[in-house]
Amino acid sequence: MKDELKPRIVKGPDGIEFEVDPLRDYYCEASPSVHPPVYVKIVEDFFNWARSESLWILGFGTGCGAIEMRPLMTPRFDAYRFGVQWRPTPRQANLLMISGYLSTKTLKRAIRSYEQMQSPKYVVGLGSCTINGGMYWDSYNTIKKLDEYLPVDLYIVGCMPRPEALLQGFEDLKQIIRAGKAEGANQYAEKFEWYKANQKKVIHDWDMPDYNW
Amino acid sequence: MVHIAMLTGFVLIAIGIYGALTNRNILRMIVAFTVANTGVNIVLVSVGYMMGRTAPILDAAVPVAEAANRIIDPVPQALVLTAIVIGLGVTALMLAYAYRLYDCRGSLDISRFRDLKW
Amino acid sequence: MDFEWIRIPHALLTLLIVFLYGLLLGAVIQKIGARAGRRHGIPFYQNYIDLIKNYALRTTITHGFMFYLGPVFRLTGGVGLLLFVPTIYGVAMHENFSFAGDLILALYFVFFGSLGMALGAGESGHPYAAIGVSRGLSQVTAAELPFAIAVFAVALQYQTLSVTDIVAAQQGSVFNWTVFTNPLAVTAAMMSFLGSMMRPPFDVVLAPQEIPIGPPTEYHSAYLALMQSNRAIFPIAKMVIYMNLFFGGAANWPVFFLKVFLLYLFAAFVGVVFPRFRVEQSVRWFLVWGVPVAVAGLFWV
Amino acid sequence: MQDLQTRLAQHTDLGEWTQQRADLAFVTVAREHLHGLLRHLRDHEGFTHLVLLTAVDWLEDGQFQLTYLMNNRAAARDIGVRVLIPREGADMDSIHDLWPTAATYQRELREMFGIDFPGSPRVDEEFILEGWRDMPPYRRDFDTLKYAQEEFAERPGRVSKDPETHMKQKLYPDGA
Amino acid sequence: MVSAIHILSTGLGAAFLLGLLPEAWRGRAHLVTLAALALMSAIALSWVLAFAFDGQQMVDVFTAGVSPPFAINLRLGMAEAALSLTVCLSGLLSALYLKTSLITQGRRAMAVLLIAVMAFCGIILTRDIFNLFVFVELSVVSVGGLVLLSDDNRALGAGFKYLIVSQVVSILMLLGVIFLYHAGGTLNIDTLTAANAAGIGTGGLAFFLLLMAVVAEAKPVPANGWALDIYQAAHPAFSALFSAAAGTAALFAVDKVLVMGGPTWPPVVAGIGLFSFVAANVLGLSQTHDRRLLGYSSIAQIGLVLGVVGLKDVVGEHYLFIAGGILVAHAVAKAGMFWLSGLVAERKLSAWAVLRKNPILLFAFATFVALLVGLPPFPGFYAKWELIHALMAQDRVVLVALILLGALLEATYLMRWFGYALKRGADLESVQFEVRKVAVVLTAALGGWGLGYVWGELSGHANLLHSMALLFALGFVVLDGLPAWVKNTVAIAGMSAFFYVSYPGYDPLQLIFASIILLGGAAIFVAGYHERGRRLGFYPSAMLMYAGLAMLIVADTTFQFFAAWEVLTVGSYFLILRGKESEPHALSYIVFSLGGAFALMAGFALASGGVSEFAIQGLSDVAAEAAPWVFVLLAVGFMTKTAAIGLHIWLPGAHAEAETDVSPMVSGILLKAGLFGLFTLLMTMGKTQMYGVELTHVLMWIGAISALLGNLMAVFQEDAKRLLAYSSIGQMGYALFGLAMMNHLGWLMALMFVINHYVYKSMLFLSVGGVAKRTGTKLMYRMGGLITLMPLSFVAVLIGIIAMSGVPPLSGFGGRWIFYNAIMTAEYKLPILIIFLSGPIAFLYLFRLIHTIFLGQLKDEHRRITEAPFWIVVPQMLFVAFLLGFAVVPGLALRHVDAYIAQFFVGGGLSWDGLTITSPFGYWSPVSIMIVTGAIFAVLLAWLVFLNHKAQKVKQFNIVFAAERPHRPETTHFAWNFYAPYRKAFGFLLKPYATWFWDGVAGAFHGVAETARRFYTGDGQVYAFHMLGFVLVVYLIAMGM
Repeated sequence: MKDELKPRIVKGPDGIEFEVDPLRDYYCEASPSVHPPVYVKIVEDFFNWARSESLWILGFGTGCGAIEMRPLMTPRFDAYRFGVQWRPTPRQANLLMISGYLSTKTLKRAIRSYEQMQSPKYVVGLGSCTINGGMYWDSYNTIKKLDEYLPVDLYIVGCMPRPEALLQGFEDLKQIIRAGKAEGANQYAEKFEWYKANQKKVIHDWDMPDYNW
Repeated sequence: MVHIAMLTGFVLIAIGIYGALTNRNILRMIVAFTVANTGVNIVLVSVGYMMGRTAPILDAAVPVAEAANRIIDPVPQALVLTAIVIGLGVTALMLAYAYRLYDCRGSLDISRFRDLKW
Repeated sequence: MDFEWIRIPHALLTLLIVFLYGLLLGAVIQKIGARAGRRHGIPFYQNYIDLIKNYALRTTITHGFMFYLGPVFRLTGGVGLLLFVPTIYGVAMHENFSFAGDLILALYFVFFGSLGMALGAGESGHPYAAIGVSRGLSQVTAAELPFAIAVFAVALQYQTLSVTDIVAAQQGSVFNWTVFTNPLAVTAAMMSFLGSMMRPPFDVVLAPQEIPIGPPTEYHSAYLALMQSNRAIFPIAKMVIYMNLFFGGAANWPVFFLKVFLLYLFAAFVGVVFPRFRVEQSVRWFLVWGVPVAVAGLFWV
Repeated sequence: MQDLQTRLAQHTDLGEWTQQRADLAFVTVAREHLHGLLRHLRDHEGFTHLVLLTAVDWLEDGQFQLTYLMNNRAAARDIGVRVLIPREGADMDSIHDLWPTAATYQRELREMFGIDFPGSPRVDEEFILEGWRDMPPYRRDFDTLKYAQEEFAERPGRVSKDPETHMKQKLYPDGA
Repeated sequence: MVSAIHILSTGLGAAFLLGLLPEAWRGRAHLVTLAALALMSAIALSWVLAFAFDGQQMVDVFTAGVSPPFAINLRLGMAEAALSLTVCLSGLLSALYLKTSLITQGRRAMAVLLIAVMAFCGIILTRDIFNLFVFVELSVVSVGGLVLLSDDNRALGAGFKYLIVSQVVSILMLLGVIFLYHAGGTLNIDTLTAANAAGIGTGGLAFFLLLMAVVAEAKPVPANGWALDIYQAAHPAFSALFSAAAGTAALFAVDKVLVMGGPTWPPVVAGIGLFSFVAANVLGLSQTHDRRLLGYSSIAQIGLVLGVVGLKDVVGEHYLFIAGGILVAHAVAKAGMFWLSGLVAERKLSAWAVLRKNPILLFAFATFVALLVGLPPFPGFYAKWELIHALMAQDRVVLVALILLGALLEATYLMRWFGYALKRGADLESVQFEVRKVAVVLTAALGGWGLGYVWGELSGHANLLHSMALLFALGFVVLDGLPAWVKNTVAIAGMSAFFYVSYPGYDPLQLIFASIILLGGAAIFVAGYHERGRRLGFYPSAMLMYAGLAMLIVADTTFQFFAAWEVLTVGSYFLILRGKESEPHALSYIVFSLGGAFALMAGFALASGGVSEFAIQGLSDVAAEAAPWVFVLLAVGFMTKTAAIGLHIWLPGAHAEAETDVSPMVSGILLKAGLFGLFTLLMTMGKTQMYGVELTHVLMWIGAISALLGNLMAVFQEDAKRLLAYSSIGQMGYALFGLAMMNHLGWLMALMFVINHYVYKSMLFLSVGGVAKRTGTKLMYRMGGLITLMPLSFVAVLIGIIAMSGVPPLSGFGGRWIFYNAIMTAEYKLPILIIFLSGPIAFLYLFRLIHTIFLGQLKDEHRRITEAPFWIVVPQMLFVAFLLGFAVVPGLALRHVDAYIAQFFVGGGLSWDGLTITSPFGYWSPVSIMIVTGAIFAVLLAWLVFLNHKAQKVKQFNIVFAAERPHRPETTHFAWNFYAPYRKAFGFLLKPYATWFWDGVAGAFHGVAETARRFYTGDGQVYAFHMLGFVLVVYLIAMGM
């Protein structure tokens, strides 16, 4: 536990001392809940269509795949055509791209960012590293199976996948969303204990609340 | 005569003041002031003096009726007497001071008493 | 003065038109920007979809009361600004609620939304939000100055503060427009216009790469949707003022669409060409270039 | 570089001198001479830039080799100074007083090899790893494969091949 | 009636009687002494009463039964009687005070004391120059004796120096006497005057010597080193006597002697006196020893009276009133101060903090300081007013400037000292003061008030002590022992009642100001209920300020105006001084305020041409050549109060360091006094030109620059209250600007600012004060995230900043709207640009205020704090309600004012038709704005609530942080140096030029004082030499003239 997270005794302006427990006082402790589709089918379909046509990616590169994402913004590939945009803050993003190998240290950040996104939200794993470890299969510090830790909607294979593959991946993801099958966020909430256990197994210094709102 | 007296008086005043301003010793200063006072008194008397007249004592020699013409102006005389008395008083006080100053510091040097300033 | 209730549906109609046009215009302008970068850019209907998506998100969080009110303030500012100014000259239907106040009301109402938004962003507790507000407010002090002087010049020129009267004074010929009768003031005002449009070179407030989009960092879902709605309405409301003051206003919707588009394009054009200023650079720019021009415009009157 | 060696040899007890290239040489010294030699190189020989500080685990010899690589920008030369220290309870004198950046290298070595540098700033803080609980991972007796298998979930069905044999088979299927 | 000679004979007789008493009867001897002094006082008093009420004529007492020149005569008139009374009373009180010392020293000391008092009276009464010499010498001898009463053995040296100088003086005097006699043939002053002895032969020089001798007794600078040493070393009770009685006697002697000399000499005496006044006050600045400082002050005051004596012809009929006023005020105050110093153990100025242990002594100290500085309602105030007017009537502008400068310097060190006494020395142990001594001091203080009443009666103006408002305020001095809440209730009720009673008499302008002062003041007092205990000193000060303000707005004459101005200045000074860290700021406040007040006085005097009772309306008819100067002086005076830029440096500290509920008073209300003054000035004088420069144009620039720099400086403050204080500078700049536009709407805007600024600044100061109370800091970056803990304070600040920034729909917008309409007809355009620039800058600091305090990250140590005290929140909520109401119906207050202003300008008014307010240029409908905005807001809020009602409430660290998490609240709260980039752009404007300038001025004065006082080397011979040199130099100058 980091010093700044340990409970501490502070003295108020009136001279009375009391305890501040950062994890309790500074972070919301609520657990995520399941938000099933609530509208009638046609409305939900319409929304799913809108969601699929408006993929806002969190600008977060975890590995070498981050390099492969940049060309998507350039004239040659221009992913904006397909309703794909990058947002600088997880609050406004719906799609988390795990772009390549994920060290345990980065995993912690990825989890935090994922949890800060608003549902429905999607996770796409890029490249073999996220699927089975890829060339980092024997690394002491890299996870080998992303869906153990986050609910992955789609994997795009390759080492690394080319931008064309990514574009195709977006189209596939859109299909999934439109079909109403991209319920990763709900899956995460449902199997929250399981995910947390997996996460905590590899992240030894868990220094944040269980769910990062 | 009058002028000589008056001149003497002024010379004494000058000597007295000069002495009081240049001597560092308190007793010498007091003496110098006494000299100056004497000078003042002489001046006083000389101012009241009128050539050829007598002292302003009304007795058989000078009848009251003639007094106005025969005696010199009595007022300065009276003033001098008063002034001498007062001068004596002040001198006595200064001497008393000198005594206590010496008691206090063991010195009569006026420049030793400068702790109050500015 | 008697209030006619029909004004309310009329005003809503204006609002709806402007809202829809604003979303479209935003996308078109973005597309034009993309074309300058040799991309296709987003589809012209993309903003509608984004808006629907944001309304359709299932979860939200809140940081507190003011956080909640921030977007409400923001959109109220945009809608109010639009409705306090007559949109279409000479059409009673689209004079909105301009009876409530004159040009000054509009000028000061601009700040209503910004202030509320800044408060909401502050409540989020995010340092980037505060940094963004700090930058925005710093910049606006200098950016507003040439505009304020230009408005003063125009008001002096026409001896009125009523927007309708100012537009009326510009009718008849293109050369009656303020832009021809007092080009200096209009030049200065257009400089301010750049500063208020949140586009390069004056977009250090949002600075996506640096302080992830500044004030709205924590906003999402419906909050963001409200702010997007405002992004559609507010710039147009502002351009309506510019149009009315400097470019003869609009007597019908096609002219309105055209003038607003051209004004928007102007900002986009400059934005595409120039890189970003730091705060003190833009402050200096407005003071060194904007203010003298505006003062010259003032003495032109 | 020969002249450099000569000059250095005058005041320092130099060990083995390896001339790697015309502008790159390595020299081994005893740990007690290291500090003086580095200072001399920095202050008098123009090797002002500490390029890197790294370690090699000579597991079989029971030694760590520390390599201090320095660059003389004006003369476009590099020199590497090697120091051999015992592997057991490895520690070494800090050189952050010569180059403040060395503290960062030393933190890394502390974390990855377990070599201590007493007095180096923040040397005991985590550097790259977070919450590492095992043996320092760069030590050669650390079995990274075993660790990865125990620690991280695996997707079943993965086949891993030894790259050397695999590529040999692939390129020369007939075994030539 | 008992003959006046018995004043002397009683003293002399008692002194001889004491000699007959047995040595051991010390207590009884003391009683005899007291009885004698009391009898002397009684005789003097009976004569004073006779002169005052029975129309008694001046009497001559012939000692030998024959008339002069054959005998000595004494003369007793009103002046002689009053001064003798002063001397005898100070002797009596000193004797009482000295009880212990006198009894220890025995009857001889008592006899000497009696002789001294007798001698001083003799100096006053006698009409014979030799007799004068005798009394002077008697006083020298007795003073020489009494100096020895001191415990400080340095007094010995001082006494001896005195004797040395006295010897020189007596030589001069005797020579003068005898040659005058020689020239005039008589010793009687009146006969000598009639014979013009000073004009005959050596008579001129003789007269000069005599004059110098008596002037020397008045201790003129620089021939006065001996006197300072005596003041420093002698027993304080003796110093009291020496300062009060000896000074008084010497001055009267000069007055008597001077008539003999003809017209040559009065200017010389005036020069000596005024030089002493200014020089001694400069030198006083660097004094750290209390009694020596009092000595300097004493010399200065006597110098001033000496100057007045020299100016007798100039001041004419008011001579006695003026000279007497200053003299008795000085005598009472200085004696009182010396007595006080006897109660203080240590000699450094800050040691006077011990007086805090006894409110009576503190009250006395305040009284004495006020007496010396010449604050109302004390004699010095009336006297100074008449003096300045009399001088102005003769166009003696330089003298006026010198006197005011000297007075300001004196006020500086006295007020600084008072500040020390009130604020220095944190933990004082309890001290027991001797009741007898306290009684003596209190007698003097009450005497001061009595004199204030007498002088008020004599002044020919309305007696200030008859003013209801002032009496009500002074009543709180008496009530001060009651609990705070009682006094608070009385204050609120009193102010409301006062308003109710006075309400019908006000015109609309006065009504606006009166509402703010009285009702607004009462509203702020509501916050006072949160204070527990007695809150000593708060209510008298606050009520004094309010009394001054209430008197100000109804003042008809310049005198009433000025008196009210001084009263409110003093009250607010005490009020500001109450703050924890406010001592230096209160000092700079009072110095600037008094400087401004003196400018006002000079301006009024110049305007009236020296007529002391002058209607304010008369300002509109000031002669053309004087008008611009009057305008400048008055404007500067008023702008000191509104803290226009350059004169503003007192404000931030004074407002920021004041107590929580004092800040709103001094900011929200007090500043309006300056605006009221400016209103008055511009209403009466209107546009005025100086050398072709339109002065209102200059004011416009000053207003604009104040607005800009005030706002700009507010942006960079870390201290919340300082931020608000600087913002006040900016806001007052706006109001000044509006006034200086000299058009209808400009004035209306200024009035709107008066109302608005009161409301939102009071509210903000209260909220911020409440927050500071809870958090224990005023530094904004140490707060943060308090919105949930202090929601009501937040709402107040929110409404406040919306109103202040001028954003619709709140009332601030009305001000901006009127402003825009006003500038449409303004004659000058350039200053408007500055105003344009400063407008948005307000957003910067306002946002910062609310953000760094209430939004952002809550700190560890503040997690448990609660809403501000109830009674501090109540007035805030009142203000919130008012702001909302005023936003909707501004017409309620403004339309009457609008109509009122219409009488000053042709056209340009507003039309208040229905709900819409219409100007010649535009229109504005507050109700519609409120409704439309409210409706849109409500609809959108409902929409968002519908969408987001299930939002998860998260805590403060649940923010996106580039995938990291915040470290601590302190590092996450972006607050310190909030506008760093802005500083890069505008920082160059923020250099404290004004502070540097005033520091330079203050430094220069202190430097001169520090250097010049080394002139007094402490050597008796040097002092004697000074005396001779002084006489010589004066002679040369006089001959040169």
